[in-house]
Amino acid sequence: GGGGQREGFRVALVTPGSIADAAWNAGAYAGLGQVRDSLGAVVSHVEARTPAEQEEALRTYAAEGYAVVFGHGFEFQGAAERVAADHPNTVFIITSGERVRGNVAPLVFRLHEASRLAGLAAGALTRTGVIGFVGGIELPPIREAYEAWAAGAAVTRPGVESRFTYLNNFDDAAAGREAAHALIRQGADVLHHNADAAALGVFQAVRETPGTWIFGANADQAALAPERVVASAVIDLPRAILAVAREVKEGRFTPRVESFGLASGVIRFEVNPRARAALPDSVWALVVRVRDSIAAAAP
Amino acid sequence: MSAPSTFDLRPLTTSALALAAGLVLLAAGLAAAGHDPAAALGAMWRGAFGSWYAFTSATLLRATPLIVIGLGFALALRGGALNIGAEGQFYAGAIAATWAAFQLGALPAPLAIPLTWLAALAGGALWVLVPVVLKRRFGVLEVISTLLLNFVAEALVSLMVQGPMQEPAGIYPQSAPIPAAARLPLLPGTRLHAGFLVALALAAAMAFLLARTVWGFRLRAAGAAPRAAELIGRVDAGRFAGVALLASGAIAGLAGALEVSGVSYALYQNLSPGYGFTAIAVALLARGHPLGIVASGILFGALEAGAGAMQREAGVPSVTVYVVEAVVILAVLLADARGRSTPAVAGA
Amino acid sequence: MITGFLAAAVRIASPLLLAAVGEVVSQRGGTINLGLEGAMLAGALAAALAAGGGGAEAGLLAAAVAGLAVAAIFALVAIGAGADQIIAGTAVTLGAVGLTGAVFRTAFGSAGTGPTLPMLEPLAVPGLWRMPLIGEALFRQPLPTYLAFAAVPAAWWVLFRTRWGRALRAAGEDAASARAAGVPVRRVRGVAVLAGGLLAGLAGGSLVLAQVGTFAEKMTAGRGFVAIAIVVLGRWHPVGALAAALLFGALQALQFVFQAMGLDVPYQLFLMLPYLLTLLALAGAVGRVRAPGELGRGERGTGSGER
Amino acid sequence: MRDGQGGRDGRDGRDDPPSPSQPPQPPQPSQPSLLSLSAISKRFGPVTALDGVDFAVAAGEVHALLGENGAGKSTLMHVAYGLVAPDAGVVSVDGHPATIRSPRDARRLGLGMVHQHFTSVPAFTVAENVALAAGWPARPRENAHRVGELAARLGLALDPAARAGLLSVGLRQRLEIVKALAPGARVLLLDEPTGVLAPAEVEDLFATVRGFVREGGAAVLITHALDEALAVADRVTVLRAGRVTLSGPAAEQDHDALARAMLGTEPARHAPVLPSIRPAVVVRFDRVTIPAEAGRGPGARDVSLTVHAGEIVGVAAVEGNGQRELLRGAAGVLALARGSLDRTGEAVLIPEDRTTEALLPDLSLTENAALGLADRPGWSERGLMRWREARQRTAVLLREHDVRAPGPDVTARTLSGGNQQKLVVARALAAEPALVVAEHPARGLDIGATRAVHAELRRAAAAGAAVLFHSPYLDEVLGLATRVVVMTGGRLVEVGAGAGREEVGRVMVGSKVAGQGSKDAGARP
Ligand SMILES: Nc1ncnc2c1ncn2[C@@H]1O[C@H](COP(=O)(O)OP(=O)(O)OP(=O)(O)O)[C@@H](O)[C@H]1O
Ligand SMILES: Nc1ncnc2c1ncn2[C@@H]1O[C@H](COP(=O)(O)OP(=O)(O)OP(=O)(O)O)[C@@H](O)[C@H]1O
Ligand SMILES: [Mg+2]
Ligand SMILES: [Mg+2]
Repeated sequence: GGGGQREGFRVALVTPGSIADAAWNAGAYAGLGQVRDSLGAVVSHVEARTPAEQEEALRTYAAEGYAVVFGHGFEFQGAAERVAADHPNTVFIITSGERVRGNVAPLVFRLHEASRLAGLAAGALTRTGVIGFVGGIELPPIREAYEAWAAGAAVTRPGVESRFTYLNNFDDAAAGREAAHALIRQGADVLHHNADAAALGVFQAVRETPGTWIFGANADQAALAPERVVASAVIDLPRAILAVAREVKEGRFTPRVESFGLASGVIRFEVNPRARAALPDSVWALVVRVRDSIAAAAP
Repeated sequence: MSAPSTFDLRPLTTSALALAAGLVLLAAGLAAAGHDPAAALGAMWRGAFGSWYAFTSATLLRATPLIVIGLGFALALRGGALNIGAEGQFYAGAIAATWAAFQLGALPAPLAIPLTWLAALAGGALWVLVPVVLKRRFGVLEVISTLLLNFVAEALVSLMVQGPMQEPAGIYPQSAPIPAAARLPLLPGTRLHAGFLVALALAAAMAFLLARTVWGFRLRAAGAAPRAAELIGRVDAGRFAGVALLASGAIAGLAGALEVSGVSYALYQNLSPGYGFTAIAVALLARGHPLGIVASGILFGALEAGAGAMQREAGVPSVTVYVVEAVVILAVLLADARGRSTPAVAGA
Repeated sequence: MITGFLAAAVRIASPLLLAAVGEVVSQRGGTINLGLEGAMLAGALAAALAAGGGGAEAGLLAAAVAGLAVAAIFALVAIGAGADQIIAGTAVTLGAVGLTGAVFRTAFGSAGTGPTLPMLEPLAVPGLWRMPLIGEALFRQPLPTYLAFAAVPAAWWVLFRTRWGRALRAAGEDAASARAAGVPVRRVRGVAVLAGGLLAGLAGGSLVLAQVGTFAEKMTAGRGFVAIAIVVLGRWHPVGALAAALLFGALQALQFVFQAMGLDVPYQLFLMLPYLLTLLALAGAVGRVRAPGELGRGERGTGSGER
Repeated sequence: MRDGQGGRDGRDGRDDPPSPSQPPQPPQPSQPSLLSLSAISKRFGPVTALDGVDFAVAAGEVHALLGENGAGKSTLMHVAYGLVAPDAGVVSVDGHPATIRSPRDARRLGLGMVHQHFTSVPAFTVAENVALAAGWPARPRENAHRVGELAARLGLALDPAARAGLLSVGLRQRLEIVKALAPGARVLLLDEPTGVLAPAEVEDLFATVRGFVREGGAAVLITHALDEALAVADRVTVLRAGRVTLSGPAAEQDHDALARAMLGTEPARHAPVLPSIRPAVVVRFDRVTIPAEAGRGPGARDVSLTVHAGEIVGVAAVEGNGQRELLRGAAGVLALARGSLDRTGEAVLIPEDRTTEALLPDLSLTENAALGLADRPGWSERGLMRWREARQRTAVLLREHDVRAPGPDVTARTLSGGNQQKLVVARALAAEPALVVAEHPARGLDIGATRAVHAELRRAAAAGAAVLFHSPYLDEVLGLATRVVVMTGGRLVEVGAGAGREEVGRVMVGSKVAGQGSKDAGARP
């Protein structure tokens, strides 16, 4: 392997898509910026859409002596394992990854913990007894988020019907809007999503349909519909990325499954103060109670 | 070789000029956007040709599917059919190859690998069979039908990796890793897999087929002037177009197999970044000449590899390279048009 | 329920219709423009860039201009130089994907356009919009939808009731004969392609300004290609394109309804549905209809370039 | 001079400059000219199409413009009609210099043109085509009405609602004339309008033209038929290699003088053909019926015919009477609906439209030759092409058949029409077929090229092949055939051995009226 350590602490990020997606990739890129600013690291980013490009990107960074390489998505796991064997001096962090293999370690985001809270609130909020979810591509974290959301709603509204729609991409915002409208016509009056840029259309559908509510995802999205966003299930990607990078820099890092949930503060449930009044205090009290118990149960 | 396949050097110079035009435009755009053009272009060069590793593992690796699909597109084109659906056929082939790899994983590699290829060829051909039938039976333009099937293929591959072919744990939208016996050998010290040799062999075979065989000559005749080929050459031009379309679908399918068994080792939803479309440009740049396609495939592979390096080293978004590719294609088209003599006026 | 479904079908159909009507005009002149997707994408980005500062109407205008500009590049190569239309169109779309991506990131960074874009609000036609069933779908829509519907009779009128349209159709059917009749073939074709680009730009702009209020890379998601299929399915006629666009819009809306109903069927099957049924419709509908005689032939099919 | 076009220059010395014994005469019309072109020059790359040509036509006059293929006749008319911009020279209308940049300008100045090839849009109706050519507003109903009236006034029956592409050839030509006259033309430019017409239709056309000039119009008639020119024209002008070699009143010219001016030498008379009668039957049609493509005439109906080795059977017919189906049936490229067809040995077809049906325009001459010969020994072996040998054989073929080309590697597109046709014939005969089927083998060729092609066909027959051919020119049929048959309304009629022009013409046209019902769908009753 290459990996001759060069001057300075170097951190690289490989995203599976454009960093202008205002969500998953954008968050990671923001994290990289913080790594540069807070740790004084030399940083680099590249976008690698296909397995061919992904493995190449990881390998190139490792060969150039980067100390940490983030593969931003489960799809980097296999490639990282192949590369890591040749580059023991580089730490490979796979967000949403699967398992530890030598110097490959996953970062797991339990966004679904926040989505469960969103579900609890949604169950209390729905008048029709139908809730809807719009997903981009059916990836594991997205499906988990949906399932937690549905399960949460079933607690506060037994027998709630939860529906979902997948778009098969993360770009087509107009399709997101139509998917949301179709759900609304099916009776859904509370929506949640995990569709990155395509979800902007979901917000539009909610804005233009009176009597509907929405829960944001990934970032605090209250600004997208200030009167209708009840809360957002937030991943603070920069915080997680910075934390891991700092560990490596300070020599404290040991390969492990690093999992972030509500307890870590990386996953948060951000309530929109302007919409808080939509729900009775009793429901909020329940949400807070569940949040605390999830956080307390965390490893 | 003889008359029909004389290799004219003029296209090479126009292609080189077109490439230069694309790069100059890129440099100007980068300067306008506040980047350092010299640094960016330098990074591009290093990413594509800067080392043996970069050349093989970045440039040639990317070139492989472009060459293979480009060869198929050119075959169809010269037989008189326009296959815009290689993207879909690529996925059909990838699905078929993955499936076959699991069925055949117990066989030794020299058996398993060709059988996965066969499966992929069949998968790609099957995917284009619908356009062939629609064209022959109902006169539906294959440009439209192959295009529409791309959307269907996208959904199909998603269905496969979430459904019947999902990895056993049922968590990730991907297949399990294919058995070692179905994986292609790598060039030692690089990531370049034997699929590149397949691409070269295919190009040589196609050059031979088109230039030297009676069948290839008839195919070209049928594509160049279907009526004349029918009346004088006594060939069924529609049938040749259909066969050429089927073959091009099969070849795009093969590219899917090479990608799965040489690069990703599993079926993924995003296996292709649009190889099917870029390969059209690759084939055009070589004017459908098989050996030229190898060269232009490597050029496009280099551009995309270089784009990655440009983003890594200079922070320039890699999508920018599409602009360069577009400029190269358009410049070649313009240069070609200038060199072409105009046909005679009506009534002369 | 039905009302909402119809409204959804019309919403989905209208950008497709805008682009398809333009492409009908272009193809009637003998030019097939696969750069349509690129023109839409450019229109979408231009709309987002201009609407931020100048309001939604300025955005719409910018979208039209951007579509026009992309079509102009295509026309220069495919008509001006007589190059292969399919390849020129593919290249133009490729370039537009790259350029919009690069410009978008330069202009908005990684944050995206955010929710700040002004939008074109639905305009209700007084009285009519309250009609049962179809009122909402047809008479309470944002401006681009009305533009799309107005484009149908307008294109029909231009094609079949003006000298220019007749010249264009002649150029598209038989360039040599058109030239003998004094038709400046390249010029009318060029104008037709530019008109098509303008409408495609509007279509892209409408996605941003009338549908989602934001730009995302590749947000056109193949609509330009679908619009071309709609032209063929609509038999190269504006009214046919209207019917085909509505059919496709309805199939797409149905797809979402099926998913939202929570049926126990893999959702990917629903995603395929509109495309498969369009293929089926093509097989059934196209059969005996002839494409314009010069379609896609470019200079190979025309006489000399004497002027 | 067409220099650099290998071999062309030396052809029989015909490209010599006009001899001093025939000085170009400036046109001296008796009345002021409606249209006059003076000192017009035009080059296309290396080809000088027009070299200082003067030409004029006055009201009340028919002016015939003659010349061999490529002499520049069409180009001259295109200059007048605004389709070609001259390099030098002046176009005047009514004695005033005019700027004609497009057919629209020409129309405005009162010019109408019937082009050498049909220029109707097949997908348009008759009315739409006329309106397009005349620049009328796009009002379908009104235009249909106007066209109906106009056709009636000209005595040319045409259904305004019929699609141009479905009209018979005769009706399509009628449409061309209506189009030329519709904008109220005073000068009519007719570029080889008679090529596709039957004798009776030619008569009709000339009657229309005469009527037009009697009412003060002027007409220019381009034709290859010298007798036709002498019969109908008041004045004749002959072009050779872009220059005027003769111009004067028609009454003072005769056939031979015109031919000399056109070719520079006395045309050789055809050597009389002695058919080598051999009894071997090559094709036998027995009550064969072959349907036509939709809208393209009656097809061949219930046809019986036997063709022997050594025979040249000429099929006389007006376009669209089933001869195409008969010939293509014999060549084995159209399927029979009924009856039986026996053929011993191979057949080759020389199709009518050489650019789309016989040649690969963008491929080399070697490849074009190989198209018909690929599976023959010497051209290929066990599925592999032998290009080197094929190239040599093609070179020999070009030499032996006097195809003038720089070599076997140039593309077919770069050859002139006559040489393209010679290549097509050479390739067909190189296959040594038992049957040669030729559709209008001299289409668009000048006298020299026509003669060469005829000689080839005669040689093939003498060598034992059977030849079955069709030409719309009755004289060509009568001159080349050893036996003449007529196709009319899809049926085959044998005519007697000594049948002359009149008789054959009568059979062709007489029965055409009988069989009109289905074919002339576009005509008004
Ligand atoms: N657009 C053109 N480009 C190049 N050469 C041309 C063009 N038009 C005519 N020519 C050439 O000019 C010469 C004169 O052609 P023209 O068509 O005027 O001849 P013509 O007398 O009408 O012949 P024909 O009897 O075959 O119709 C020919 O050599 C022809 O090839
Ligand atoms: N579009 C063209 N491009 C290049 N050369 C051309 C073109 N058109 C005509 N020529 C050249 O002009 C010359 C005359 O062509 P044309 O077809 O008019 O021949 P022609 O004089 O009618 O001869 P022929 O009697 O054999 O038909 C040929 O040598 C041909 O190569
Ligand atoms: Mg000629
Ligand atoms: Mg002529």
